[in-house]
Amino acid sequence: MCVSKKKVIAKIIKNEILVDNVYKMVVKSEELIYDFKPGQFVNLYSKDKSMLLPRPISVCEVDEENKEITLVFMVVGKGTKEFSKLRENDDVYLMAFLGNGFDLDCEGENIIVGGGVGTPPLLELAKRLKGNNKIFLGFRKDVYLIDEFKKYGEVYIATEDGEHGEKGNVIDLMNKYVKKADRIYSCGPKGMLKAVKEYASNNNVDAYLSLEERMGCGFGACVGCAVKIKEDTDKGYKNKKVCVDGPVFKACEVMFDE
Amino acid sequence: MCVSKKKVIAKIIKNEILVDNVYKMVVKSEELIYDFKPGQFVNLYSKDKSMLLPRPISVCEVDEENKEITLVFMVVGKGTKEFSKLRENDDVYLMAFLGNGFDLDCEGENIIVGGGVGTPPLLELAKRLKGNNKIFLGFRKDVYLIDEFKKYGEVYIATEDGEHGEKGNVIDLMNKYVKKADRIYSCGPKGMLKAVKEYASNNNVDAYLSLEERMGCGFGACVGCAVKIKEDTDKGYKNKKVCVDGPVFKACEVMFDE
Amino acid sequence: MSNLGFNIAGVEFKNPVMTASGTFGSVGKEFEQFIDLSSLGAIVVKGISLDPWDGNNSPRIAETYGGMINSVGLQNDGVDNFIKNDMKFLQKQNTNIIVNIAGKTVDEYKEVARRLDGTDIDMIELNISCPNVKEGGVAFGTNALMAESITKEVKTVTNKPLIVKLSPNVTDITEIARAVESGGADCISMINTLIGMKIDIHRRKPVLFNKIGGLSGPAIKPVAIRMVHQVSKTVKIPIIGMGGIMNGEDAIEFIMAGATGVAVGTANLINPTATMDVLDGIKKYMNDYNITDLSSIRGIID
Amino acid sequence: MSNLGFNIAGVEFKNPVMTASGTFGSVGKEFEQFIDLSSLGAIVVKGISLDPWDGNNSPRIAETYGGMINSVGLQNDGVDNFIKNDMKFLQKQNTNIIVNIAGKTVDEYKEVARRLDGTDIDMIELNISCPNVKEGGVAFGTNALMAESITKEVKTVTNKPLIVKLSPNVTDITEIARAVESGGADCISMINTLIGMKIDIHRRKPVLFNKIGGLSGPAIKPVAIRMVHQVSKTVKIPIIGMGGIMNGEDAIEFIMAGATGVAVGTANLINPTATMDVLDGIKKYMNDYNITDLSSIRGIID
Ligand SMILES: Cc1cc2nc3c(=O)[nH]c(=O)nc-3n(C[C@H](O)[C@H](O)[C@H](O)COP(=O)(O)OP(=O)(O)OC[C@H]3O[C@@H](n4cnc5c(N)ncnc54)[C@H](O)[C@@H]3O)c2cc1C
Ligand SMILES: Cc1cc2nc3c(=O)[nH]c(=O)nc-3n(C[C@H](O)[C@H](O)[C@H](O)COP(=O)(O)OP(=O)(O)OC[C@H]3O[C@@H](n4cnc5c(N)ncnc54)[C@H](O)[C@@H]3O)c2cc1C
Ligand SMILES: Cc1cc2nc3c(=O)[nH]c(=O)nc-3n(C[C@H](O)[C@H](O)[C@H](O)COP(=O)(O)O)c2cc1C
Ligand SMILES: Cc1cc2nc3c(=O)[nH]c(=O)nc-3n(C[C@H](O)[C@H](O)[C@H](O)COP(=O)(O)O)c2cc1C
Ligand code: FES
Ligand code: FES
Repeated sequence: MCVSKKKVIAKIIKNEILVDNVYKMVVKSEELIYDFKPGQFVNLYSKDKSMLLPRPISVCEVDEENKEITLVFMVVGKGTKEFSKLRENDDVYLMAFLGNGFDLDCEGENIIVGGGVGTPPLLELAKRLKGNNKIFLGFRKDVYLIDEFKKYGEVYIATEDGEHGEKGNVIDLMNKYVKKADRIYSCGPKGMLKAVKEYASNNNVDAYLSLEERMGCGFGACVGCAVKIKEDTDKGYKNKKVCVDGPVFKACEVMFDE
Repeated sequence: MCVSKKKVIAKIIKNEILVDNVYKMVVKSEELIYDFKPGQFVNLYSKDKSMLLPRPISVCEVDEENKEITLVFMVVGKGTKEFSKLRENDDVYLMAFLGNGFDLDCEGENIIVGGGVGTPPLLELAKRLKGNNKIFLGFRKDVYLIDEFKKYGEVYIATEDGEHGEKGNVIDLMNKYVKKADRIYSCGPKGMLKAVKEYASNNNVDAYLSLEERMGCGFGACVGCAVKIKEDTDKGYKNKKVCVDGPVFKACEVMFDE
Repeated sequence: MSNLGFNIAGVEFKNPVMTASGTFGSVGKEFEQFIDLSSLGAIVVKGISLDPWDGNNSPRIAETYGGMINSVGLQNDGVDNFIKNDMKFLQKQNTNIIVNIAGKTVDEYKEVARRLDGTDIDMIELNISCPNVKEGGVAFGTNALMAESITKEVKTVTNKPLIVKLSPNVTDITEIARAVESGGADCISMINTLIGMKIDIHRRKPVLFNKIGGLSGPAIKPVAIRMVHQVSKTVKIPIIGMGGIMNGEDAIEFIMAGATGVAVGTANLINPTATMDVLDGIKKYMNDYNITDLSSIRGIID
Repeated sequence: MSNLGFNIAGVEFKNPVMTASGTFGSVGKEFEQFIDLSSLGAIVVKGISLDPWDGNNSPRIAETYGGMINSVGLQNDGVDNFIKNDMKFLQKQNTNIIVNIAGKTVDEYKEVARRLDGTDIDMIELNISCPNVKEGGVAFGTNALMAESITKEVKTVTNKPLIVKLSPNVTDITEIARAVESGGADCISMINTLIGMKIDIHRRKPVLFNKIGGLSGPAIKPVAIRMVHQVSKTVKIPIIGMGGIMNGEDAIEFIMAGATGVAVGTANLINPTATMDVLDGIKKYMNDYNITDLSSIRGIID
């Protein structure tokens, strides 16, 4: 048996509010195998037994030495609400590390594009990428993790009202500030990802998108998390699993349903 | 609206193990109306949302001044297991006070007969009864609450192996030690209650039994907790609700199904 | 001000929140101490038969994961006692009174309906779906022809608007719904309980004396929503939706699926203010989304 | 030593714990890292059709109270790819291999069965109960005549013992069970999912792209237990019971209701070692009660 994923009881080291409804939680588990790639996610499980399914949450940072994982999540429903109430020393069931993650083999000009709660998983990516990072972060209103991102590249911020950074969206900023790009890495709402895909194809840049889908298991067992990925079949695509074949896919192969 | 029962969030003051699997829990609520009769019970609600129904637990003692309720319960399943893990300052949803309780109007020779976890509700009864109490308590093996009972009457104990008190059952002891009896009050396993009923009828004593049945609500809404009680109908009985018409019934009216 | 009201077959409802028969005491007396009964859209009385019924032996209740099974078996004192003892209480409540009726034969159903016709109640709910008594009409509820004919028959003896309560234990609920509609039903209520069983593996016996019982509670909500949605696309008469409603959001789900009214069942047993919590939750949702009339979201799901 | 084994139609099972089709990856590869596959009574492969099927669009999964709804829709690469790519892996696992098959027509079912006949699998499970594809056989599973005839037809093209998987979305499951028995089924597996729906009241849309899906998980266990019990009293062929099994006690409940084997479904998705936990729980129960052979408690409920 090759054990790479594991369901464990992890301990909460810290759980703090970043901005309204957004929490930064640090969990620790000695049991996990810390063979991790940025873009991978974990499953968090609710203690309320009426909620059976895992909540997939991307890994924001990993401290392999201390065996700590940082997660940043937004409260949108019952599960995330429960997680927001976890306190230091509480336990949480967690499965890690899930999904494929981003490839780190590009040492040129890296363009990192995040939107909302799609930004946290890009932090560990920015940290580990070799080349030169330009980081574009879009938020509706409140911004977070900006100082952390600034450690790993030039950061450009877009918000809807321009209270933080510039008014507009990340694509506006990319059009303005990107001179050269070797690879784009992106995570965020579907609308943004579509725009990034278009930007990449217009500018002929290699791009990778991290997708979301509703999940039943998070590790490939239920085929619940299908996305259409271009492939040489009769129909020109194949249904792939976000949880194991993704969440990161080549932008040019992602077929967004219209 | 006449409010006599209430569902409240109570605070755990203390939760300690008495003997293997038996816990004594003290809960406090300022909100409750402490108009209480011995023999009444409370509903405890689980936090695990997969368990919807209340767990009925009899009141062992009430401290009306401090607004504290003592409950003694045995761990037999998932709900009581959860309650056994509650700690000081934890919250618990509770509805009180439910059921009819024992009448306290007899000032003669009171015979109190308890078996196993049927003994706790008799403690507050013994405390409040006016007359003279003889208290017979039967246990399988481990005994508890004995010192408390001793404050309110002469206590006779029966256990299966005789390690505590005398070997045998409470009926044996009653046959041996009861000289005069004006009323019997009993709570415990069905087999014991049947024997008490028989004893009472043989000796022509007024007796009251506290019954148990599976409940859906605990306050009369579901008609889930029916017991056959003798009444002047075509069939000679009527289905009554343990939760509001009981749990205390006249022994001579209880029809145990054979 | 947002409008929560509607009209079914000439009966005005001030809001959609009713009680599910059998989960609110016999006529609601047990709830007076917890809520203001006049705030309800309707009180739905526990199943009433011609003669008094004993119900089943205990245990009648088993808890299941996210739900419960009951085999109460329509214990009630019969229609005459109901009229004599309970009508006065109900008339004072300033809300609609709906009486759920059961019988062993078509004639018994008819006789109960006939005796209720002269009273001050607002509607009759025909329970042809109780899984707990062989004679409780479950055969009527699982056969379209019988469902149609009993509906027709009962309509002949009463002028009260008639709700027919459907069983979910059928292959095609739309078939039964069409049948009761063509039989003259003014409204459909659904769903009654799914048939379930629980075994006590330590005692090696079913938990319920009656072995099987009716499964209710949040566990069954997805089945109820699916069926309400199907039926609302099939018939023209209004639907009172129920099955696992615990809060206002659940109620909104039923309304979006096509229900006109909603009924709160099992939740009453656990939380005696459940009906009011559901009503508040509906109002909050309407407020959050600026909905002034529930009809603007009713049946909004294709 | 306690005996957990049994024999169905000539196939020896070392223990009763199998996987429920569709909840264990396609063939179980995803679980190799969590459990020792050879400890299973059988691996039941995800539904296989003649040609590759795409399945439904996402979202395919909705969580419900104590359960989940799925509308995966039998996404699979077709029988030939299965034989080419997966048989080798399965043959190495040292446990029984059961292949769940689906089709749009009787001929498609037959062709899948025929192609599997030459392989090294142990049994075929006929899925006539998938609620998620119009063509997934659900019509066969809700009509006794069709259920009997498809069973008969498939039996003509294969020598593998045939399990027929029943749908719970029927008025009378014993009628369908009798039909497939008389059609020649060697075993019945039950239950498939109940049809359910969930609405996202904020987006005002069904959560699932496909609107409706199959409800599974502990919420449905009481319905499954009731049906297994009913069917076990009706037919002579053995039953593989499933529906909400989360632990050993749940499995014992199915066995007491009359199941010979049990299958773990939804629990696998939440807890990848669920099958082994169920097996351990069964052993613990046997140990606690000094049961040396499961047959002594099988179907013990009247
Ligand atoms: C690969 C991946 C990575 C993610 N990373 C993050 C992250 O780092 N931070 C963060 O805040 N959120 C992240 N999400 C979204 C997060 O999973 C959901 O917000 C969360 O599951 C909602 O749970 P809930 O109980 O609060 O909401 P509810 O709406 O009550 O949940 C009901 C069900 O729907 C599912 N669900 C609801 N929204 C989503 C969604 N957007 N995606 C997938 N399933 C959903 C839940 O898991 C649950 O099964 C990620 C999603 C995926 C697929
Ligand atoms: C009026 C009354 C007073 C009681 N007082 C006490 C007391 O003071 N101390 C004490 O230890 N026990 C008491 N009991 C029994 C107690 O209610 C059960 O032991 C408890 O509900 C078991 O819950 P569980 O979740 O641990 O068990 P599970 O078996 O997991 O419970 C499953 C379901 O069965 C019900 N149930 C199980 N056993 C019983 C039972 N014996 N009576 C009623 N319902 C049951 C549960 O409430 C629940 O709905 C009383 C019961 C009644 C009816
Ligand atoms: C304890 C109990 C008793 C019931 N009695 C009746 C009844 O007398 N007549 C009836 O039509 N339905 C009866 N039902 C069914 C409910 O009215 C309702 O249809 C069902 O419980 C589903 O709703 P819920 O999940 O909100 O409880 C009863 C349900 C329960 C739980
Ligand atoms: C995600 C998922 C996929 C399923 N796919 C299939 C399938 O391909 N074929 C089949 O016969 N049943 C399928 N089922 C039904 C299960 O095999 C099982 O009958 C049902 O889920 C009840 O068991 P459970 O409650 O333990 O999950 C599927 C169930 C789920 C949850
Ligand atoms: S979530 Fe189950 S396969 Fe992806
Ligand atoms: S428990 Fe509901 S009426 Fe007694």
